[in-house]
Amino acid sequence: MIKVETAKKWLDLFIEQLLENKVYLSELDTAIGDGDHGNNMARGATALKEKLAEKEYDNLTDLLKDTGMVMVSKVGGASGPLYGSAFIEMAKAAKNDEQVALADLLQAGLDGIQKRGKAAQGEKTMVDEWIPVIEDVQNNQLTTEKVDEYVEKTKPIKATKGRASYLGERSIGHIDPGAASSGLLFKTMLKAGVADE
Amino acid sequence: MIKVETAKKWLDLFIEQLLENKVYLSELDTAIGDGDHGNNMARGATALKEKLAEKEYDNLTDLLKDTGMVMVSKVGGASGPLYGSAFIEMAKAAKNDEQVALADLLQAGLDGIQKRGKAAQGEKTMVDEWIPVIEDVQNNQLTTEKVDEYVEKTKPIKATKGRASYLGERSIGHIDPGAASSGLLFKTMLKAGVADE
Amino acid sequence: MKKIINDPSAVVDEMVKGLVFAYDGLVEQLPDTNVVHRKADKNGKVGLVSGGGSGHEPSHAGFVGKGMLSAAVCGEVFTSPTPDQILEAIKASDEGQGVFLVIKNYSGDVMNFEMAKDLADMEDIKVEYVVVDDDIAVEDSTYTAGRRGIAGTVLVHKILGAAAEEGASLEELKALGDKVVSSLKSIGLALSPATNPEVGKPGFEIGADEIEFGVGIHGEPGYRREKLQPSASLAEELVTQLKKEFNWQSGDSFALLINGMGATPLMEQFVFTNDVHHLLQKEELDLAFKKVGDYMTSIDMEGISLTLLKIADSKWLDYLNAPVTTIAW
Amino acid sequence: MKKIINDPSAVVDEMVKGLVFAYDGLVEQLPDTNVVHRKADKNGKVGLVSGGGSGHEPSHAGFVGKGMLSAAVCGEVFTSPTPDQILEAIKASDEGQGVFLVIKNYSGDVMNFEMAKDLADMEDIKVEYVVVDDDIAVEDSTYTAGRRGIAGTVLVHKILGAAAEEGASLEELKALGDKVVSSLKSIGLALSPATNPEVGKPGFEIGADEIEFGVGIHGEPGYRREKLQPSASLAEELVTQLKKEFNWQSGDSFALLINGMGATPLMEQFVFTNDVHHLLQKEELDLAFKKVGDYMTSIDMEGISLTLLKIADSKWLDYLNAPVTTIAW
Ligand SMILES: Nc1ncnc2c1ncn2[C@@H]1O[C@H](COP(=O)(O)OP(=O)(O)O)[C@@H](O)[C@H]1O
Ligand SMILES: Nc1ncnc2c1ncn2[C@@H]1O[C@H](COP(=O)(O)OP(=O)(O)O)[C@@H](O)[C@H]1O
Ligand SMILES: [Mg+2]
Ligand SMILES: [Mg+2]
Ligand SMILES: [Mg+2]
Ligand SMILES: [Mg+2]
Repeated sequence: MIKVETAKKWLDLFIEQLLENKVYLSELDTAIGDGDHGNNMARGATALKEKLAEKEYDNLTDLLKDTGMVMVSKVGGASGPLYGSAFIEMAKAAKNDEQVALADLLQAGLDGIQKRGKAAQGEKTMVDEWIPVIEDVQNNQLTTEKVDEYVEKTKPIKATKGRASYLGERSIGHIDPGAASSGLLFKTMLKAGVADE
Repeated sequence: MIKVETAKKWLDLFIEQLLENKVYLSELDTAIGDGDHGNNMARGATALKEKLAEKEYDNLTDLLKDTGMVMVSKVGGASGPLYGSAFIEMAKAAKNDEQVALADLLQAGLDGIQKRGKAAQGEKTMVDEWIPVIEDVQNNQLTTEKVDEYVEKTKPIKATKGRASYLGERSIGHIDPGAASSGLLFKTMLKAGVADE
Repeated sequence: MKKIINDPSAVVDEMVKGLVFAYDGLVEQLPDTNVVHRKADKNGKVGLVSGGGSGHEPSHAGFVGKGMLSAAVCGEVFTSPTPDQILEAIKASDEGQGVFLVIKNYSGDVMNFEMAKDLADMEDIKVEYVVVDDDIAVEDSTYTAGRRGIAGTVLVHKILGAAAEEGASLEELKALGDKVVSSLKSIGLALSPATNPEVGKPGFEIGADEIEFGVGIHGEPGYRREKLQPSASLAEELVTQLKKEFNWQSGDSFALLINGMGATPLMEQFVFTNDVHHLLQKEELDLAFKKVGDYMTSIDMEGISLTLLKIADSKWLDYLNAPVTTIAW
Repeated sequence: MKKIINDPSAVVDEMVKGLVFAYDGLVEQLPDTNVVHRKADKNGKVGLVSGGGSGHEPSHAGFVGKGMLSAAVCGEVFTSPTPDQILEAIKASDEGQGVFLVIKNYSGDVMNFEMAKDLADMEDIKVEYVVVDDDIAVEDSTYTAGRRGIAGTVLVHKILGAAAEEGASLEELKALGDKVVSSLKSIGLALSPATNPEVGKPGFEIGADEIEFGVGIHGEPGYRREKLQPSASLAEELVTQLKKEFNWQSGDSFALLINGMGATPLMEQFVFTNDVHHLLQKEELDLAFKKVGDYMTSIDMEGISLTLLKIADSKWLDYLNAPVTTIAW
């Protein structure tokens, strides 16, 4: 069972990392998108920080749902509805099953992303980060190195979804910014110890 | 008496000089005006060249009048109506007195300029070229060097008429572009031998 | 970055406030949002809402008013607005007959507007939408997010706005919108990039003697770079691309929109218009409606776009010519 | 020089042709001139003619049409038009009651328009005129050519246009014009110079971190250079200068025009508008009419100007708000 305190720690670390990597994420997005992914996520992170400071959470569902709502209403762009849907679907999964396993929780999040964005694996989006990560979580094999490896693996892919798809072949050789921000999500998840529970 | 052939030669040389000095005159105007004096005069010169090629002139009046009309309708800006008025008034003087002396002819031109532009001597305009030139013509003392000297003498003047007046003190130290184009008018007058008749 | 702004991250907020102040007889700002809503009386017509990232002014807030949009949602610069703000626009625009959304085809916009539609459904407001994808610079294949929505969007606002004002139902607007969008094609070019104030530097680099064909309104890459060339050659390239797409016949009727990208003066836009005129004259097209100016800009980008709308129904011309009360039409 | 043009010396010709083609329902070009004349029916009103050097688009051709100008004379770029062209505009605009000219105060413009008036007198057309000199950046003394005419000119077009449409006589227009001009003051600033296509290089040089207050619409030098600063400080400087001139009292009624210089995006214009709003709110002025956008540009200059017109007569507000059919009002 995922404790709400641990999840809270996870989100705090994620917020911290998003703010720290604002320029880096926007630079990745400048290469193959419109250069705002870092700003978008940082805007969400700042709002989420405020939101989470407002009250004490005693259950995972509320924490994830509020996170999802902040993402949806503050991030904007493509990543806002995608991260928003992910957290809202995770909140639903936590509500349906208080004992939900981490892999199932994340799978619910991925389903939210794919339902909203209709991207399959191999289209050079954050989906390419979530799929292998969830597999590793299932097999208890996820490490920080692997998270980074999956981010790196978006490089050779030719984008066929999102703004990067306009570049066609020229999108090859660049990391997908959404995969990189999801990488931060999963590394902070490991750091917070969410996977150990 | 000024022969129409000599006057025609004068205008041909003036046209040539205006076209040759287009960039130079505009550069002078860039320093203290809006940078178009050379273009304005060259536009007029080109049109005048065409006009004068159209017919044979057998009297001074028609030649000067057509020149004035072309100046008025092709040059634009401040210099168009000024040169236009000058030539139209000279045409009138030639009509009233077929034997008109050069100094009187030029004085009529100057009167046209001053009536239209209301500039007195010392306001840093073409008037500062015309006044001493006419005096020299009267005394049979005009030389190319003197024409140039009067152009040069507009440098220290602070402009109080025309666009250069917006610069106030900062107009000091620059040649007045209209005085410079009038300098070309008077040097070509000497070269054509108008003053010798 | 040399701009008349204060805090770069407050640009959209301050801009919306400035706009609403300047045109307070015409529009109002919905509380706690960057939604610009018209003040015109409600008479039970279908609401018409558009919006997207900011930086395309006068789009979309400049087209809010009687005869065009009910509301425009202003996202952050070049960033789709969020569903909660779009929902507020929908709620304010609903006069009982539902609300129609005009969305430009970008992943972010489509997702955020769709989420807003889901939220509106839960509040029992009927919502339909059309996704504008007029930019033929992009290949229309399953390997891209599809064609982008650019300047032609403004003609969609105008036609649907007039139809809505006339009492068209939500279903009629949907049918009309789909038909207009399928008859609408645009293509642009850029001489220089836009600088997003929040980013602080130009969106791409381009040589002092280069132009790029097909650049998007957020600086998305185009299809070809070439040396700078006379306006007549630029016009020829864009007209040729449109001709390939439309396969027009002499006598076909079109609406023409020539759009400046923000920093291109009207002087150049009209010179270009003159060149387009000569080319389309040779094609013997009937240009039944024409408009030139800044309608869908890209902040301070230098460039121009050319839009043609094949007039499939003469009623469209009436809609294009119908009077409006907006800031910028 | 990176511009969408063909032959630099043909820019005005091609621009006028492009404009007239695009808006052929509204305006026509007088044969062998660069005069843009409206197509509206003649009903015996006084004709209203303006014009000047080109490069200030949409001024003045964009304001030709019912309710505003009868005709606009488009000179070469930044160069006053010639008397023969102005005369053609006067002749085409005369409906039997004479023609009123709106001239911006530049030596060249004044001389050419006055010559045209002389020519019109010889053809028995009664002509009166007003010279607009709203630019307070210039000292108003006998040691200059007087204050320049800038963006405020457009408000003069609008008010006189509405009055003429309403049937005001030539004498009434003269009295009204003089009164409006004496109540009208503007001031601008530039971030970057304009490039006249015929000259081929920028009109002045300015550092990447500098702005200049008081620059004229042909790049005439301003009164002070400073480091780039936030929009709110820029607004404060311009408002302070206007306040000194007007010596206004709280409650005084004004029309406000914020004008972009050509390459300054609406985004920045509205941010600046928001700052001006706050400053004028503190002064407790009654801003009875407001307008923001590109009205009197300087080709591709980056910059902005602020115009205030003290409303001496509430009729002026009716005139400002009266409907028009023009390209750009
Ligand atoms: N359809 C999609 N499905 C999944 N992820 C997507 C999709 N479209 C875009 N993304 C992700 O969103 C990221 C870009 O987000 P962001 O820059 O914030 O939004 P925008 O593209 O609207 O500017 C991409 O790097 C990609 O990972
Ligand atoms: N009121 C005036 N009287 C006499 N000459 C004048 C007057 N105003 C301007 N000029 C002359 O005109 C010249 C500028 O001409 P030009 O650049 O062609 O016109 P503009 O100033 O309209 O751009 C000045 O250098 C000056 O000699
Ligand atoms: Mg992005
Ligand atoms: Mg000049
Ligand atoms: Mg974006
Ligand atoms: Mg000039």
